[in-house]
Amino acid sequence: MQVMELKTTPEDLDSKIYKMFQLGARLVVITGNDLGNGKFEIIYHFSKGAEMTNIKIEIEENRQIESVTGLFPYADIMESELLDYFGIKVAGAKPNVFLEAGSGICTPLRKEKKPEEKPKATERPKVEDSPAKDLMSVVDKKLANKGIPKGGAD
Amino acid sequence: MATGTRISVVPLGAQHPVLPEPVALKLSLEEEKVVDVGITLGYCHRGIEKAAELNDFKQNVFLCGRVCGICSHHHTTTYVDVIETMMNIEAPERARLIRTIYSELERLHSHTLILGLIADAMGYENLFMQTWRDREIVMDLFELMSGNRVHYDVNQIGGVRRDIGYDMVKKIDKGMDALEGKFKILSKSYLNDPTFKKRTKAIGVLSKAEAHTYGVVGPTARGSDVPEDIRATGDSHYAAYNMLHFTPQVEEDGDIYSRVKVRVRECFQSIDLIRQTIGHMRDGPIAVRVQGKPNGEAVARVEAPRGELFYYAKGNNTNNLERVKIRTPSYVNIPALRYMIMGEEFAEVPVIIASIDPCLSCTDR
Amino acid sequence: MDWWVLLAIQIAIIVLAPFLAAILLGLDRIITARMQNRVGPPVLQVLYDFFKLIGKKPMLLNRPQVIFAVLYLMFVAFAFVLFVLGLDLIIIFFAAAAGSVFLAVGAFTVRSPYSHMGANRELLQIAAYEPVFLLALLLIGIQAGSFNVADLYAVGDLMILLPLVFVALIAVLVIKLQKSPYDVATAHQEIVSGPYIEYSGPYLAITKLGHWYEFALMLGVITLFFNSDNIVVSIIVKIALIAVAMLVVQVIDNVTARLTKERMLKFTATFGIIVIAANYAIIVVLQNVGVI
Amino acid sequence: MNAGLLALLLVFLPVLMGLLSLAARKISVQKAVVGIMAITMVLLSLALFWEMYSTGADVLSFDADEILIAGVGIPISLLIAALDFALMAYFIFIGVQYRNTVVIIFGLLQLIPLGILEAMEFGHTVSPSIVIDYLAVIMALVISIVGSIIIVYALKYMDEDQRQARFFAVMTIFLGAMNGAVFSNNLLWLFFFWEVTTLCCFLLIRHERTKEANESALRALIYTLGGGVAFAFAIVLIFTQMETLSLEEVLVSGGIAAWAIAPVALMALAAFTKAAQVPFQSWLLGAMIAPTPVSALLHSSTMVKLGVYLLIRISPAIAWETSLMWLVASVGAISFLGTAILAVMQTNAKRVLAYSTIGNLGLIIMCVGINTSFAISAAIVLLIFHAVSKALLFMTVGVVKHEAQTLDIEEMENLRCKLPFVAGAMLIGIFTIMLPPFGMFAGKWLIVEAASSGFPIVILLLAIGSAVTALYYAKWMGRIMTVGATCDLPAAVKSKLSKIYKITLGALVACAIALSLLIFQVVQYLVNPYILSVFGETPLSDFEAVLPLIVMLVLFGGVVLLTMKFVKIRPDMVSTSYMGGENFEYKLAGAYYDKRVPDAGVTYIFNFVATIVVVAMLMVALLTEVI
Repeated sequence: MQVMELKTTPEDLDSKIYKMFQLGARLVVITGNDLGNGKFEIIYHFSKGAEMTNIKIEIEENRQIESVTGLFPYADIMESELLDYFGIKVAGAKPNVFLEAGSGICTPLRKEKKPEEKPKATERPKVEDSPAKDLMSVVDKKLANKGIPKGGAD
Repeated sequence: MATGTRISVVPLGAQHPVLPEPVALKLSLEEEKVVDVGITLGYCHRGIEKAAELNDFKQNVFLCGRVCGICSHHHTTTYVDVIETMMNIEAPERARLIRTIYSELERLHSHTLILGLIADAMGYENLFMQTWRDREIVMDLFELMSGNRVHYDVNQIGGVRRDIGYDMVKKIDKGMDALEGKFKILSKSYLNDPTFKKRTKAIGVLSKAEAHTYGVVGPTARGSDVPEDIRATGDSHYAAYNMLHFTPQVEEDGDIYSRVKVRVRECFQSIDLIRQTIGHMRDGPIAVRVQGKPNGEAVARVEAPRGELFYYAKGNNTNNLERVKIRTPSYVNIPALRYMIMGEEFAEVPVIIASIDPCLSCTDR
Repeated sequence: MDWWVLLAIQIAIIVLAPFLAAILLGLDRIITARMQNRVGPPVLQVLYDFFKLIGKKPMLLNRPQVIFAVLYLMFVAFAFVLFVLGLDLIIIFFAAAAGSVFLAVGAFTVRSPYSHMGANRELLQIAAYEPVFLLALLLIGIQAGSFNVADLYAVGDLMILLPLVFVALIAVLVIKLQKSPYDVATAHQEIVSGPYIEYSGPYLAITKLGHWYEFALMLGVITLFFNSDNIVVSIIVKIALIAVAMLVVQVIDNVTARLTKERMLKFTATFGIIVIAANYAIIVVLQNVGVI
Repeated sequence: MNAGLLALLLVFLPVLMGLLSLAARKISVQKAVVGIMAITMVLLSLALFWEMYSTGADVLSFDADEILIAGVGIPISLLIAALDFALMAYFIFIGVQYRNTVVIIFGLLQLIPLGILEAMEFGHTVSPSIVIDYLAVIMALVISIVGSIIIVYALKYMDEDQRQARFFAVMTIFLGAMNGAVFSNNLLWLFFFWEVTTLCCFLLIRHERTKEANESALRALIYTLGGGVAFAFAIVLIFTQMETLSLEEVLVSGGIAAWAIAPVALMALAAFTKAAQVPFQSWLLGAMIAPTPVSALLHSSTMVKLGVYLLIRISPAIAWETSLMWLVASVGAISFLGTAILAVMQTNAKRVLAYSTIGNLGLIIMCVGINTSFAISAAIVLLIFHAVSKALLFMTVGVVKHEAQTLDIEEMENLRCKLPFVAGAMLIGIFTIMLPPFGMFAGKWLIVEAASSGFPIVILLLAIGSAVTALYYAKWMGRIMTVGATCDLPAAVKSKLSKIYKITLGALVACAIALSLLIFQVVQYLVNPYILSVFGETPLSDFEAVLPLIVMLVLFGGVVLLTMKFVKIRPDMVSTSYMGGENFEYKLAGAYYDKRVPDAGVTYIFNFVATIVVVAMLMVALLTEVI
């Protein structure tokens, strides 16, 4: 398996990802990684045939990154995971897909959290239309996807 | 005045007879037609990624086996593969062949399981029972080979922990003959039964373009005419697929029936692959010594029964890993599920769910 | 026969019939299990369940739920009583139909999505099989020249003249027994037993008893198809008819997946009505030719 | 008291009272007048029945020739003829006012034959002019009792209305006209009262004076005036062929005249329009725009009932021609099945009821088509039960609209909790119209028995239709019974209900239950005398046949009451419904199947088929004459 590493900046991320989209690559997953000192690494793993491309960015805590669901609609669940497990803010990502709202567990994959930094359960972003944990409603996604050509290269 | 805007909102899950594992689907129904779907995950969240950071990297093999009960061998294989890649270890050929036998047996056991569940989801109890009875052959082989029916834990970094003896090989061969005979009869029910066809044809369709758009993997993708099979991409130094002859099974229609057909044919393919593998078995070591500590980053992919299984690991030159990321096949198939369900009847929803073979404990880790 | 002996026999039938039906259902479970390579439960498992349910603590969602469960039981039981007393088939039919409707209404009374869906499907089922059932009974009545069950038991040749009606009744029996392919109302993989979902303990037992009465009534209608002056022959053939019907239903159950409610409606209505109409046409032709 | 006088009083008292109430300026006075009239009507109709019963006669005939106004004797025939022309003129005026040519044409089409007829028959007297038989008595009882209860109910319902005076005047005149039509033996009188009901119907639908109301009223007017045209031509044909205007004489003539079938077919057509059978049903659906008491009146005791009354009345004439019987039965059966399917798709309670009315009238018309003594008995029993149950249902729906501001069945959830009395009354209304122990079943059972004497296609339509009927009523019943657990606990809050509502609903509930319990007596004392006089036999005189029904009724009541008494609910027994372990507010929408089979499509198909049948009916009538 050939693996390509590609480091880029958050500003340049969009164009890189769009290139992958144009190539017809498949977004395998988005990996989040706590580098400590309030820095996070986000890796977008792409696959096309036997080749893999990892696009890596590094961001500061609290920096919001753009969503890629416009190009890869199934990335919403991955972005929600970033939000749930790391507290990385992704535009439009719905919270509490993996962790129950109000359960007190939040950002479990962060490293060396100091107790006072731990955000309280009540501070977590609320779902707009609770009581239902209305997470990934298809309809709005469908609307968001309109105008984007379906399918990849072939 | 007839009204068309009356919507019922109905849960399917988290606990529902058709779901083997908890996932909550919130279905908006117009009469019984699904017009919107919401999915909630995380009921089986066990923090395995976090636990993998806390354990020794060698212990993690057993931890990763616990991510999923059905495809535990594939999880350990992928983990072992990612570490071996990171540490530049090559497992001996016999170990790779043994891994292949386990993988393909596991595929048989997973596919027969879900085929039975698909039959059950549409109320075809008889077929379900028959399928699961024949699955026992595979389970018995596992027990024979590893002493366990579900979690075999034969992998270790640098090879496998248990050898397969000559007697076992013969028994596996016999088991494959028995299974093939029985499965030939069963496959007629899956492929030709008129009521089964009525419940599966042109239902839950995911076209080729949509399969690309939603990034599905495994039999779900291959049912939609996407010939994606990690075994066939030459990316298989973890196992012996480059020594075997096979082509990915692909169906064009993208409906439930296609997915079923792909799985049925893959079962026969797996039987064939096991026979080929047995033919390649030569004496030799089953493991190499592992020295040093993992450092750097690596990714690994394996074709699990449900599709591409992906691991990412990052080491920091200690016994503990910095990060292990597990991306299971259901993780990308479940979001696509929403698009398959949209516009279908409520009655078809359980069958559609079963048809992608969702594994929630994998997905939630 | 003295009138009190007759009365005693009738009362015995009325009281014991549902339990005999339950045992038959137990047998059905064993045979199904054997067809599926399983051992299956004991014959009396259905009854064990029933008595266990009766002993449970009553839990309910609201009162009408109970009212309609009892109404369901009472009306199907009453229909069966009328049948045993040998009264008018049409009244029996309507009493039983009312029972089924009460079951659906009972399912509507609770605020539960599955229960409501089940009730809607149950009503659709009623709309599917009721015309067929009613037409079958009408044809039986017209052929025998009387709608009184007592008179029908004196007619010997129904099976010969109305074989297709018997076939239509088996189609109804498949639905009534909640068997594949038309067990849409109680589909547990979809709507978790539908109308029964919110019943528990003794109230579930009530609905079960009602179901047995319904089943017994269906079997009673099937026994109408053969009568002979020789009582032993009569009874043996009647039992054989029931066995044949049950086996056919079982085989159908085991070789089919559940179909959707639309298919159920289309198939039952068209197949049942066409089959009965064909039977009627054949009779008319035969009568005109002068064969009968 | 003299039965003839009673009959005249039943006709003219409401008319006079109506005019009086219009004259009275004060609303309280009006209400008193209307109230007194209602009670008097009930008493008068009961007295009429008693008079018939005590004399033991099947038919009582009277001549009402003159009426004394201010000491001057005026022949009633002349008066009615004059009023009739005035009426026609008014219709044409309406046509001009609304610029509707169809109304004008229909008005003229009635005016011309009427003019010819009046010219031809001038001096011709019909004797007897008033015939009171048991059918007329049954109708009078239904009209007077159910109609009066509805009017009393309207006193409360229309409390805040601006045009109350007019409203009550028209309502009461409506009752008078209905009674007049029922008692008339003179075809011209019958026609006059027939047209008065058309006018009253128009005025009542128009009551709100909105654009929609005007349109609906005009549509109703067009349809029923069209029927009136058919009626007018039928009368002309009858008079030219048989030289008589006495309905009695026509019916006993046995169709000896050369052109006998044509007028019967035309009268059946008139009855179809009046009874809103498919394909003429759209006016009755449009009539839903009127206030609920109007709907109740139109659907239960007046208007549509006049159509089926006429058909039952001329049923001996329908039997003259077998193919006519077939076609009439088919129209009824098609209406029954079509409206049942359409009703399944509706969420609006009033529309469901409207379709159910058409369906039930279809049943009655089917009975008339089958035309055995059995079937006609069934038809009359159905007519009685339907009037009571339908009035009850409409009135409960009206109360729900007032108290809960909704007509939507979907929103009637929790009704049992909010308005227990109304929910109970509604439930009994549905039971009585649908389920075995009660009236409708008796009718259905009779039809099944009767239909088994032939008419296989009718049986088929009936079998499917009755199953579908159960579907939509059960859905409704379930919806009003759907409540959360808190409702059965003592702390539940219930709202108060006006006394007038309670009394009127209670009276109808009592009527419905009493009729069901006394179904055998009803048949024996009301229906059988008429059947005996027409057919010379009474198929329903066997108490044993009805006994299981009464047992079922008792069973039903017993189960409900005992369960209410003995099933005690404690908070610890109450559980929540299965939600798959989730906990969110969910919505429950019913199943209407209207996505698969669109409403308009079904209407179109059934209209198409029914139109063919109606045209065939007229053609058959013509062809039998020509050949």
